Amino acid sequence: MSTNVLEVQDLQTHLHLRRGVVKAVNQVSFSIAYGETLGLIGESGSGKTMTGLSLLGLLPRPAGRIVGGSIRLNGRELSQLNQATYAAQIRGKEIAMISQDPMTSLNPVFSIGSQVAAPIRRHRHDTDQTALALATEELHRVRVPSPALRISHFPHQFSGGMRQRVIAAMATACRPNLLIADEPTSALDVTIQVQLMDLLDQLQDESGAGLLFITHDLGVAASLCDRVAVMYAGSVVETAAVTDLYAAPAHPYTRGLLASVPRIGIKTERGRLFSIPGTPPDPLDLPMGCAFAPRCDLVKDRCHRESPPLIDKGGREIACFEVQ
Amino acid sequence: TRDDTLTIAFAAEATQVDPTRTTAGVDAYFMSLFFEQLLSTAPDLQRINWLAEKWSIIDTNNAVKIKVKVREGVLFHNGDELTTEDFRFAYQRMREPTSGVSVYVRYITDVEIHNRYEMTLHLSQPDPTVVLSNLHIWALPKAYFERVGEAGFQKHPIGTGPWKFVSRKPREELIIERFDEYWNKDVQPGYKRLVIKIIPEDTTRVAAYKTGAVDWIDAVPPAQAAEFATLPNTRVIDLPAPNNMFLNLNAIDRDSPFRDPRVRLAVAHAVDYDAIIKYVLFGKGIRTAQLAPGTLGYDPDLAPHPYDPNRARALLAEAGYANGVGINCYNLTTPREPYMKEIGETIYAYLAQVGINCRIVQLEYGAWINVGRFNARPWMDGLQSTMWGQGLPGDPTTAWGGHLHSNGDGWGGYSYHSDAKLDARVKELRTLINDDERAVKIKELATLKHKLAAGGIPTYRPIITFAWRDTVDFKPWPTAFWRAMRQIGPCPSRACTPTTLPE
Amino acid sequence: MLNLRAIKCHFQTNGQIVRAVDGVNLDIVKGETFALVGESGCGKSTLAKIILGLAPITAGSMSFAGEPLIKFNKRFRRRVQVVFQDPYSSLNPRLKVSTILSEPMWAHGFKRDEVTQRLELVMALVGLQTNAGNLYPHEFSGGQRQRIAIARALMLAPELILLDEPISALDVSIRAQILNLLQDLQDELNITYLLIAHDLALVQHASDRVAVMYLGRIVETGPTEKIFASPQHPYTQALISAVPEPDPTIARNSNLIRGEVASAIEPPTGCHFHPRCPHKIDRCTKESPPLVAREQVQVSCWVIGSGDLNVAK
Amino acid sequence: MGAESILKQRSIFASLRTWLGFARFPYIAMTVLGLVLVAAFFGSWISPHSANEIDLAMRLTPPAWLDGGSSAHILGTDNLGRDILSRLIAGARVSVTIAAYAIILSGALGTFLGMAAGYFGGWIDAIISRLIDIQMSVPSIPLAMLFVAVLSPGEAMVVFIIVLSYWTWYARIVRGEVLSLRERDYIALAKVAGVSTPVIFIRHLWPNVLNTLLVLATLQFGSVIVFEAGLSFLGLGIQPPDVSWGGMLSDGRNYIEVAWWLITMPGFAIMMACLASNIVGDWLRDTLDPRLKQS
Amino acid sequence: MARYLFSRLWQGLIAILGAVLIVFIAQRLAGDPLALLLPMDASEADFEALRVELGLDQPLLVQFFRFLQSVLVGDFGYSYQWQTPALDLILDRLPATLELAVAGLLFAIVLAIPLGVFSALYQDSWVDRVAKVFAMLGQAIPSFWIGLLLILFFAVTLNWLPAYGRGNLSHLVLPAIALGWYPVAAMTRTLRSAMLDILQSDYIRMARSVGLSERAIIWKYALRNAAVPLATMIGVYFANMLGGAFVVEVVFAWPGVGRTVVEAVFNRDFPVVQAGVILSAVVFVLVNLLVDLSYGLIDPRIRHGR
Ligand SMILES: Nc1ncnc2c1ncn2[C@@H]1O[C@H](COP(=O)(O)OP(=O)(O)OP(=O)(O)O)[C@@H](O)[C@H]1O
Ligand SMILES: Nc1ncnc2c1ncn2[C@@H]1O[C@H](COP(=O)(O)OP(=O)(O)OP(=O)(O)O)[C@@H](O)[C@H]1O
Ligand SMILES: [Mg+2]
Ligand SMILES: [Mg+2]
Repeated sequence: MSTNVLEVQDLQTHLHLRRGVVKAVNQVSFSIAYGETLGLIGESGSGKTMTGLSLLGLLPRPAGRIVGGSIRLNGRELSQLNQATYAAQIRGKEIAMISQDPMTSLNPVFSIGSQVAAPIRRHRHDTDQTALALATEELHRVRVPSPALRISHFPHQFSGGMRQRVIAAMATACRPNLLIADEPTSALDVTIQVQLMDLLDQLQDESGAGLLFITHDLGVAASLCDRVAVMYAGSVVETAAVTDLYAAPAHPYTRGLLASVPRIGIKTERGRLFSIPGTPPDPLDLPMGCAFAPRCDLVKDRCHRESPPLIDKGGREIACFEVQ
Repeated sequence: TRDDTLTIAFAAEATQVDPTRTTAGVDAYFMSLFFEQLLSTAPDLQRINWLAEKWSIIDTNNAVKIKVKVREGVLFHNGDELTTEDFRFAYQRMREPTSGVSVYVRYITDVEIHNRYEMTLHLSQPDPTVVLSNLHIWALPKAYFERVGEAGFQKHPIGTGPWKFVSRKPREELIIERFDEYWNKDVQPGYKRLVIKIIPEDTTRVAAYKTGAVDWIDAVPPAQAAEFATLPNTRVIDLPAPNNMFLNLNAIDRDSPFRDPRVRLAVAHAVDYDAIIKYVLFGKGIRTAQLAPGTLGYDPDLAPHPYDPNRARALLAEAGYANGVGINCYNLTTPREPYMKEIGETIYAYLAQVGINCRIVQLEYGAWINVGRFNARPWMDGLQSTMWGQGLPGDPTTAWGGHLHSNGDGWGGYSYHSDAKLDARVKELRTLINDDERAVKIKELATLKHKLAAGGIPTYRPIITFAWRDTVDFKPWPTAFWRAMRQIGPCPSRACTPTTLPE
Repeated sequence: MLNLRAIKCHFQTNGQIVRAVDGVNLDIVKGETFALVGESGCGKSTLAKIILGLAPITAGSMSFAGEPLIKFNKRFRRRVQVVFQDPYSSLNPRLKVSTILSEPMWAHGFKRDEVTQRLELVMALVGLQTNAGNLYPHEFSGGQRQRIAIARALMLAPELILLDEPISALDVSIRAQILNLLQDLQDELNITYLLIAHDLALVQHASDRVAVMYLGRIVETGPTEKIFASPQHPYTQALISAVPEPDPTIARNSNLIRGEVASAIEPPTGCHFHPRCPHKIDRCTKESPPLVAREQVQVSCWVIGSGDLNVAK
Repeated sequence: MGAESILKQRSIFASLRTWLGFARFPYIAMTVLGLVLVAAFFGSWISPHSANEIDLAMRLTPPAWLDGGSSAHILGTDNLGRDILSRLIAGARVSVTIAAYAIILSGALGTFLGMAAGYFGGWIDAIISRLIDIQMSVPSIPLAMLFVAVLSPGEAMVVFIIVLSYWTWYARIVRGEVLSLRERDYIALAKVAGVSTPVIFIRHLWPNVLNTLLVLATLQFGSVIVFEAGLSFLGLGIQPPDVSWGGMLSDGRNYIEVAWWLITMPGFAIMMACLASNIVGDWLRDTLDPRLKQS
Repeated sequence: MARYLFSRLWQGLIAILGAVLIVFIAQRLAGDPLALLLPMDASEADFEALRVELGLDQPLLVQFFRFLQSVLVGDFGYSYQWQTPALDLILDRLPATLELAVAGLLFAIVLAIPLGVFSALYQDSWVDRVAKVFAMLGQAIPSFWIGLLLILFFAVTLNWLPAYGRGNLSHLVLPAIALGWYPVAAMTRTLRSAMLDILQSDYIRMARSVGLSERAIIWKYALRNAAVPLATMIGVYFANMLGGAFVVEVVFAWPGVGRTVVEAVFNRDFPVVQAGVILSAVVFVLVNLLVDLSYGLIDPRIRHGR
């Protein structure tokens, strides 16, 4: 049985900059079930982070705002919520986030203990003492060695991997139903990356929460996610179960992406990698129709005029006129 | 209680309380509160006996002797009785090289003590200035001084004056108390305590009076003098300063243009002092040629050099400066007299209009004294505008000895002039005792000096305005530029008026 | 072609010594792509800087094409060039692209028309339009900038090009383009590459031989195929197995090693890797193991040397 | 709602932004700066009166638009009847002259030391950095006091004091700039390509430093004007008969109750000159910095 | 931390030493000190005697060390003008200056913190515009002019507040505003840009993402991070105010250190000027040392010697 913890419908997020409007998230729809890990993959600037921040109501201010669509968490509409309610009832309690850079995501001037205890105090209204005790437990849970000692330490006394654990402890301290991990492993070395992925698996097993895992690393997505949504220029172009997607990518972009990545074990005979021609579009000046059309080898006239909707097709969703 | 204490404000402040160490006129502000001399000048500008009960000049064989009987029963603030020993002690201090006032006792060779109250001053030559300067020997407490030493005396000076020193914060305030055992009950202050605030800024001082923070101020800015006269419950008095706005010209340096009398006269004719008095000083000034009324040998017929820029230019051209001349102009200012800085600048601006171009050096008076004392006189080339006395009240001899005689043989010794003939005339005056003869000679010399514009050019005497509330009874004494504070007390009737002043 | 012997490079910062490179031997053969892999901070870039004469050597010697490399003279400068990771800071924002590209040749006193000729040739080689020369760097995308950076490196027709993570700053979909370009250039011009990367898949794809670095030292080196097929050093094994494969059917390898990379300021005694090594023996904590040839690969490990370690996975 | 409304909202304040120098080109600020320069260079031609011409009968005449004002003295006269407008113009000359000397000298000294420290590092850097530290821990006004007390005030002294207290601006910033430029990849690449050190200096370092210098100099212009005015206000700077805005303020103090224009006019001149130079400096900084231009 | 403090202390000492050296050099530029000490008609022998007594016949280096020695024990000689120890004269004025500096600083802080924070929070809002205008004007309007304008409006025209002198609290208002005027602008700008950086930082996003209230985030988290640049500013301006709020003290006839030194300059009263200059250097260094200490309290990275 799997009910959806999160349902996103036609989410549209715009950034109003001096130079123009960036349609960072463009009609994005997906859902996540309890205990499920949805991978959100796509290259830099494709709108992954903005999607995650839209869910948290933490778009950059004053530029960013949600201009359309709905975000439902356990059936509750979030897109119209005001900041105070968001802070008091959603963030940290229902949804939490592990961010990309462990080196900069902890406040350098507060002790680890007080930072981990902060959400506990906020959402469980505990006293400082009990919150600190609980924080120690949380650190223990994410396998920070000798947590009782470490709570009085400061971020700069921790290594990158350890900080990422602390952040995980902070994010999951109030057992949120949805965890967003925005490239949590990108800044880590591969040997540490494995450790963190193990930890994420463990945390999810314990809590049964949904996990939105944002990454641009196809390998990481493959080894951690249940389903994957591929983003390109602000839109989801394909969503599928992870095995299906890797076995038979349907959208031309997904196909190109998978083919262009070298893999260990498969030696491409000193040969060339497949490469997608052209460059990603300027986010300020997205082309009409399908954003991928200028680089696509299956492109037809229609692609330049209409943007293809995300259509369910045999258990996966694809946004392409040709493949459908 | 409030009636016991009066808070007043001075614009300027003494830097030195030891009368044998003074170098600047403002020092008299404080000295006159605590210390006294043998003679004094009364409000009517008459010389009166003070600490001396009587005195007389005894002339034997060219040498001059002055016999003095000191008043009996005069007490210092610590209760010691004043004796002739104290005068002798003061005399010796005044003779020391570090003294600033040795000029007054230059020709006194000895103070001979006969007993506690009688002494004789021995002079090496006749010197009328000794008398003219009120037998300028101060009553200093010898015993006290020897006990506390130089520094101790600076910290807590005592004298025989009507006020006792209580405390002092330089640049802030001086607190003094009435000396109840003061010998001269006639002029004993009415207040028990006087707090003297030092407020050099005109606006601040005026504000302090208006807000009631102080009840007496000196140097009301001329611009506001008229307004003060109309303030309710306020009395004002205009008192002519004993000083002149004085232009001192360096006529001794080899390359100084002022060696030429025509250039000096050009300076005298270039500036419109009447306009300055009228517009800048709001009439609070008296144009002077040389000496002021009340001075021995004052000549009402000697007219000031008229404002005549064309004449000034012509004189300059004659002297070979048709294209103008550049000089340093030292603007020596004190907060004692009003608007000195800008009047200096005004004068320099007038000079520029006839071709005498000033590079202005702004100096506080004290700074000038401190500037390079390597020679007998502070270094000054060019021209200097400053407040300078010409022997008022009394006699100009000491003053002329200071700035006309080439050796600076007189008060201050800041002479920038050298002319053997004039020197001889000054010398002659120094030994001439008879007042009538002196008056004639002074008149002659003043005329000569005026014609040559020698030894500096007097311009105008500022009129200082004092203001106080009508709850105060105040009678100004000429000592210390009228700030002696001898007769000051509460005025319960609010109808006390100051004694009328002499012209 | 390029030989490094016992190269050490220690930095002094705040009174502490950073052992960025701590005794490295390397031999690069003409025409090959030699890859240097290792985790962040292990000294890869420092090694590149040493080869370029941009960082001082604390100890050791280098030779290039048989001649000892003591002074970095103009002749050497022409033969070795570099492409850095960041295409933004590699190009002076105030200069036109043509100036940027010509500068190396001007420095070597080439004539004006020689430079113009070469410029056209090289721009064509890397796939830049001719009018690109009149533009400024900020008018280009990251991928194009990296093409410019490569073009610049090619201007002097070098024999060896150091590639310090040449594609890791680029968009995923662009990386293949640049990688292919580099390979094409090598085939065409017979250039030798020293490729620095931490992306193992890339290394496996693009290099002929590889050296694995750990905390300033090389722990294993040999032909790429050999090493990826049967890594011998425990660290190499862990590194390769930790790379997640873009294939959901392959289960993630659970972690082989624990802990994190130690600091280069106070590296562990003996074998630098011993605190994280699952096979460590006493000796590892005391003496640092030399690189020992085993078949085609060279490994620096006491345990393998004593035969105690079961090499096969 | 959305982008359009925001864009409209912006345009309402566009003029304010221009004023404050946040928009494209700071017209008003440039004009003010231009006026100051014109006054400085052509003052003797445009000045209605001579700056030191006194007319005691006309003293304290209010500005022309007030009761009692005179059209001969548009901004009124001071306590000696001198024309305030003419004095402002004369003051501009003094301010600009001093600023020019001070900027050139402190810029040259600071840049030289900063570049040396940044590029060579080592003991040279250590000594220069220490010098900067010392200079920065002696506040500049007391220092000025000391030198004025010892020597005598005047234009040269003001320049000397400004140079003494401002060279650290340049030295510190140029040093930092050179330090960071030195680490740029394109410098390393130039070295790798065999480009000689002088060429690296001229082609890669100097243009960046030059921009910084230009911005600093513009900003310093305003700062120097205020600093000089402060010194002159205290009587430690420009001495009469030379006219300075600070000196005018100081003279006007005594008449604050009867003639407000004596202190407002020179103060306004100081403010406008400084404001303009700050705005132009900010604008230059934004314009010259390609990074800022992009974002 | 100890190491850090030690190095700061060392730097401070060097700086003070530098200041003393500058003063020493300036003193020598003033000409023969004997000429200033001796009366006008002193003889050559008097000169010689005093020269030996004061050690002026010694090599310059020895003289410098003697000077340093006397500075260390606070002996700057007697004021020429007041015949009292120069340092006492300055120290007597310190309370007044301290009072004014504290008031000015409080004014600056109380205004700058909300202005800086709110203008960073609500970029381009009216608060931000006001803050920007304020920051611009603060830089362009010199403190002596703002002082005179304040007097003109609040004392002369409206007659609300006393303009001059020291007295009760109302006397403090105008000078404190004039003194705090520039620091408000500078601190607002520093705080604004620091807050902008901080509010965009990952750790603030992290704090938000766990649901901390906006109030706590701004006033507890972000402000603490902004405290380091703010403390630097506060330190610099406080030190400057203490070392001599010359202009403001002169404008408001405030009986403080600054005005005393200015007067001493006009009177060529070198000992007092020297004492004033060295005192302000020492205060500057001390206050900055305190600020450095406070960094340790604010930022653990510094505390742990990073
Ligand atoms: N603070 C911001 N200001 C302006 N534009 C922004 C900002 N943040 C993101 N954008 C733009 O929004 C678009 C989406 O950005 P987003 O950060 O969501 O991409 P991403 O997929 O997370 O990329 P990456 O893999 O680099 O993290 C991009 O075009 C980016 O340029
Ligand atoms: N100039 C320097 N001064 C001091 N330490 C340095 C310097 N340059 C590099 N290091 C240190 O030397 C070590 C190796 O750095 P290096 O840049 O060579 O690593 P890397 O392998 O290239 O890492 P990355 O993969 O992150 O680029 C690091 O610990 C680094 O901090
Ligand atoms: Mg992102
Ligand atoms: Mg590197």
